[in-house]
Amino acid sequence: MDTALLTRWITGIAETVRANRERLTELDAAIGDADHGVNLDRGFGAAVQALAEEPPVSPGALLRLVGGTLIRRVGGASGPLYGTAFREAGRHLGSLGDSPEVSPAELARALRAGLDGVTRLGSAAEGDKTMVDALAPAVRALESATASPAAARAVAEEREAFEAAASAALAGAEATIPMVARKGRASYLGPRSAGHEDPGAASCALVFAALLSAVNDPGQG
Amino acid sequence: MDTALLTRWITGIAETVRANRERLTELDAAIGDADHGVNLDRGFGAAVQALAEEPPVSPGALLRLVGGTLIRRVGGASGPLYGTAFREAGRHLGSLGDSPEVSPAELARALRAGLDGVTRLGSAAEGDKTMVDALAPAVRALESATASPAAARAVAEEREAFEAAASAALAGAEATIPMVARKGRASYLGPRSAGHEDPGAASCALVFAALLSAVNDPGQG
Amino acid sequence: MKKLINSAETVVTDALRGLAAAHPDLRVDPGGRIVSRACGPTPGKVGLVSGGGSGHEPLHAGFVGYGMLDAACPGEIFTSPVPDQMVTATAAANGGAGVLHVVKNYTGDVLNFELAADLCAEEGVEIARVLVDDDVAVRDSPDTAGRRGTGATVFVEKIAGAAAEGGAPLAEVARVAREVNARSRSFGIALEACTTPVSGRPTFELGETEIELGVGIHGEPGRSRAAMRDARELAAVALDAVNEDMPLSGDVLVMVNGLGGTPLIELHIVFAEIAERLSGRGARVARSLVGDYVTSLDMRGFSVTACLLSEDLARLWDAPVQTPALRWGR
Amino acid sequence: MKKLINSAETVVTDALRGLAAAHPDLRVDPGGRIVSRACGPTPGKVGLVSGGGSGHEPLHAGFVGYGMLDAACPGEIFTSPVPDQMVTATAAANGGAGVLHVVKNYTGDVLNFELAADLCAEEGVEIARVLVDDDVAVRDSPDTAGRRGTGATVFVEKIAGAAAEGGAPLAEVARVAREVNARSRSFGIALEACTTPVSGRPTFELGETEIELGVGIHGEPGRSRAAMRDARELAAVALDAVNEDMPLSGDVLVMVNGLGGTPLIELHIVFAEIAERLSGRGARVARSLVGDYVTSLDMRGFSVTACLLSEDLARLWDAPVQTPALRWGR
Ligand SMILES: Nc1ncnc2c1ncn2[C@@H]1O[C@H](COP(=O)(O)OP(=O)(O)O)[C@@H](O)[C@H]1O
Ligand SMILES: Nc1ncnc2c1ncn2[C@@H]1O[C@H](COP(=O)(O)OP(=O)(O)O)[C@@H](O)[C@H]1O
Ligand SMILES: [Mg+2]
Ligand SMILES: [Mg+2]
Ligand SMILES: [Mg+2]
Ligand SMILES: [Mg+2]
Repeated sequence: MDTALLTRWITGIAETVRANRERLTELDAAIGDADHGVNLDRGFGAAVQALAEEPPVSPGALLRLVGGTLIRRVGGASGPLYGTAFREAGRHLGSLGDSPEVSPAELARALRAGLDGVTRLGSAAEGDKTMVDALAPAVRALESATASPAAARAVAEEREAFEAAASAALAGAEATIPMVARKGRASYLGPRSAGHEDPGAASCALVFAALLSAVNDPGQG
Repeated sequence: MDTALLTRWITGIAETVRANRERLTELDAAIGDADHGVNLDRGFGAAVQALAEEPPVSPGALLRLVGGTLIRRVGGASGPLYGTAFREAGRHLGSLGDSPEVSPAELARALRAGLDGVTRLGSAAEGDKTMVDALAPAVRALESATASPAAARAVAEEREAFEAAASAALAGAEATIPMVARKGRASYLGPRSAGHEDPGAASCALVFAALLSAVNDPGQG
Repeated sequence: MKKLINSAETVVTDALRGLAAAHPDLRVDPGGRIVSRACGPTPGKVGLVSGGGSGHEPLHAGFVGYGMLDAACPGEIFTSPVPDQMVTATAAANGGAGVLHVVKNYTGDVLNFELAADLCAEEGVEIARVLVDDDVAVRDSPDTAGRRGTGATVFVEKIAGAAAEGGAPLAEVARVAREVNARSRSFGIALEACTTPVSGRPTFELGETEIELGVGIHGEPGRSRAAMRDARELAAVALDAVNEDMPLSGDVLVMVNGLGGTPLIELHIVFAEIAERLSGRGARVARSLVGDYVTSLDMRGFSVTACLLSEDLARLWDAPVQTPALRWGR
Repeated sequence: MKKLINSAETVVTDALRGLAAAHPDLRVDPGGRIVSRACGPTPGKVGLVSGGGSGHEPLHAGFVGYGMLDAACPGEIFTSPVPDQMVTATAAANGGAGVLHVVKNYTGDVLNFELAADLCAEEGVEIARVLVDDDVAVRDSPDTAGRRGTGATVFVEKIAGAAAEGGAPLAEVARVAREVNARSRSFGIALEACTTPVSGRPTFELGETEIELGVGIHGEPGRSRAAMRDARELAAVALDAVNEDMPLSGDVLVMVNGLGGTPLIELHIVFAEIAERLSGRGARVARSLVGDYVTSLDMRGFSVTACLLSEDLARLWDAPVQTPALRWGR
């Protein structure tokens, strides 16, 4: 997995976030402040632009650039949290020497570092009705599907790993619907937060869907 | 015509204004500021109370008390104008010696003085879409119907005089509908003021309807 | 209609009770509806009195205090006060040097102040009057009651108040007041009508993309209905209407005024466009106010008022003022 | 939705252009979204910085000036600003004696200010932080993000600003700020939701006789829905919620705050009831604010904030302040 694939991923996130902007904002209107779609649209749009302006030389550098851009451009709760997720993932790869190509298992470990960064910063646990409810199962799915030695796996199996991550994220997002929020703005509503999907979890499912598409798409460059 | 009859008149005005409060306010909402019904309700309510507290000894004193109360309690354009109408009518009777009983012809002349006061203060002419469009024809009708010597007239004819005044006021009020206002708030609307009845003309028609009722009603005291 | 009131009948009294509780430096008579400076009239100073219907807050009671009004008398919602109130307010403002009545040009206000002035004169108080009529949405012709008094009232009260505080005699205070009025013009635009407490319904109905141009401050419909546009275009409509009546150049005092239901962030957006357009015409925003000063209950929309400043007027504008709604320099 | 804007995307920038044009005593960078005193930081004085999402005007930019904030950084509508803005604002406020960050307790604001403080510390600027969390509608428990910061922010910024202006060191300014927050509680009630420029629809729908109790300032629904009542009862609901969390006695600083679409006359009516009810409990309105200070776009409704004053806090409250939205004593 190289910078071309990850660039396709980020571009794909930007596209799907743009397409789902209103839906994410509506979800946030129900239990938050109606800005999540706009926030991420602004952030991932800026990330795509940053990647185009100075294409990073390694997946690690790319993820750090995306993370830094999100932190610098999004604001709100999701800016620092998504920003930290990407930046910590990139930092993990950096600590391993920033090779120009990473394996799915390495990406899984990087995303685990990203998840750790999110929970460290926001101290949300699974069940609190946040993006963590989509992010954590997705990372777990990717980890377990890539746990066997790379040599033993076929390309098809790799795709299945990303499929598993995407469906875990989606299932995690849907599972937030009945939850009563304990973190973020939705927690102000107490029991009234139940019955609505968490916008951050919903956007996280889009992120993993975009990753699957990027893996499936042979790309041009 | 004595203070008992005039007290019934003022009480009748207060009642009909109260009953038509919303209608007058709606008329004022269309081409003014939606307060005419409330203004007159406050004013004539206060006038009835003033009459009860210190019953005046002559029709002239009664009309002056009503006029002064309207001026002191109504505000807006209609307060000084209606107040002046009653006060000047009362002053006219005062200048004649404030007899305890006045003839319909004397009342007509008093109301003419009231009308003159209104046009002096507000400088509206007929056709300007104001209360004058109801007041002036009503006064004219009363004057002409009471022009022949009193001795020659039957009681029935007197009633007809007040009927003529009431229908002249009503016709005058209705005639304001197509007019373009040249005085008061409605004039701000220019051509847009056409198509609506003037609230002050409408209330003036109520005033003369109440006068007719008071004349027709034998009263208790 | 949901309003923070106890009853339609007690709106003015209840609001004055609140004003009294919030401003110990004002003397407020909620029943009699008089607001004056707690310190009483200033001996030897010309007094300034204004009044008019309620529903325009902070006008006028919010402008009572050092450097501005001595007393105000609020009427019922959108209804001119009665002469008795004006007489009482005049007495509360009278420091022995005469009293200026600042009267917005509406038939009701004019007539009641006229009757009041007669009563004051009978009591030996010297009265002068300035009629404020700045609203260019109304043609000043024999076919109308004349232009309405709106935003310029704030300018007149502030600047004449400074002149009075500076010791000018009644004739001079009245002259300055009239000069401010003569140099000021306004135009208002409504996005939504207001709802009076008594009627409980909007005074007119606007569609989702309709606005009303040339509205006054009493919920009456305006000059014409138009299609909604962006802030830049609406600012242009209002400023151009003013400019057409009185070409703007040099130093201008500009107010972008909210009509009661418009958030400050939107007023700042309008003001940005006004300032830019003005400087495009070679004029300059020398002084400004952005906020709710002359409102129309909960109407959504704004008005623009411009006053051509002279050096003298600018100096009087800058003079200290200490009222609930305007404060600076002291 | 009709709003006085040019486009949903440019709301904040356009409003800052207007703020700049209206206030020459502010330095405004509409693109960078920084507002600071035109005179720059005061050498040797502790700097005060605040920031948060836009849509709460005049908060925070309207409180930049002598005796209050040194700099503010407005974010997008209802969206916390980003760390870079906070770092720039901190630099604009830094007179060499350290900078206090006044942060309203929302996840976004907290996280972004945290990241910013790290960056500032890397640059050698001493940073202290006060978290404002006064809204009693939210339970302060591990099951929530903690109480929201709302009206008390104005009190914290004013009083800490006076302490800083008086020469207090950073630790003392931070202590005073925390004390004000600890002594302050708020509760808000909405009659109608607000409409964000981007979504164009009310953030929640209320029926003709429904209201929302315990709303915050971001258009989020409140604690519960209830039936509309008169001003006296609504004032009681809000004051009692505050009093239940922090019993009120002695001298109280009270703010009756409009949420953006509420006319001043209604706020005065609410304030009258609050003042009466307070004195019925043996407490006293020692100081007060009535008006729009911490808004939620065009939301209709009000909030009540009460702060138990000490003599020291009252003195700091009375100290001179010279900002667009609060001015006195100078
Ligand atoms: N403490 C937290 N930990 C993890 N995620 C959080 C936390 N607080 C909020 N979130 C996520 O952020 C999302 C809201 O993001 P956004 O609307 O962009 O920011 P804001 O709440 O500041 O308006 C929530 O739906 C939730 O998934
Ligand atoms: N100059 C005038 N002369 C005669 N009548 C007038 C004049 N101006 C207004 N009116 C009358 O007053 C009525 C309005 O009264 P009202 O609504 O109580 O006062 P306001 O216009 O001050 O709100 C108008 O309908 C009109 O009949
Ligand atoms: Mg949000
Ligand atoms: Mg009227
Ligand atoms: Mg009226
Ligand atoms: Mg937000």
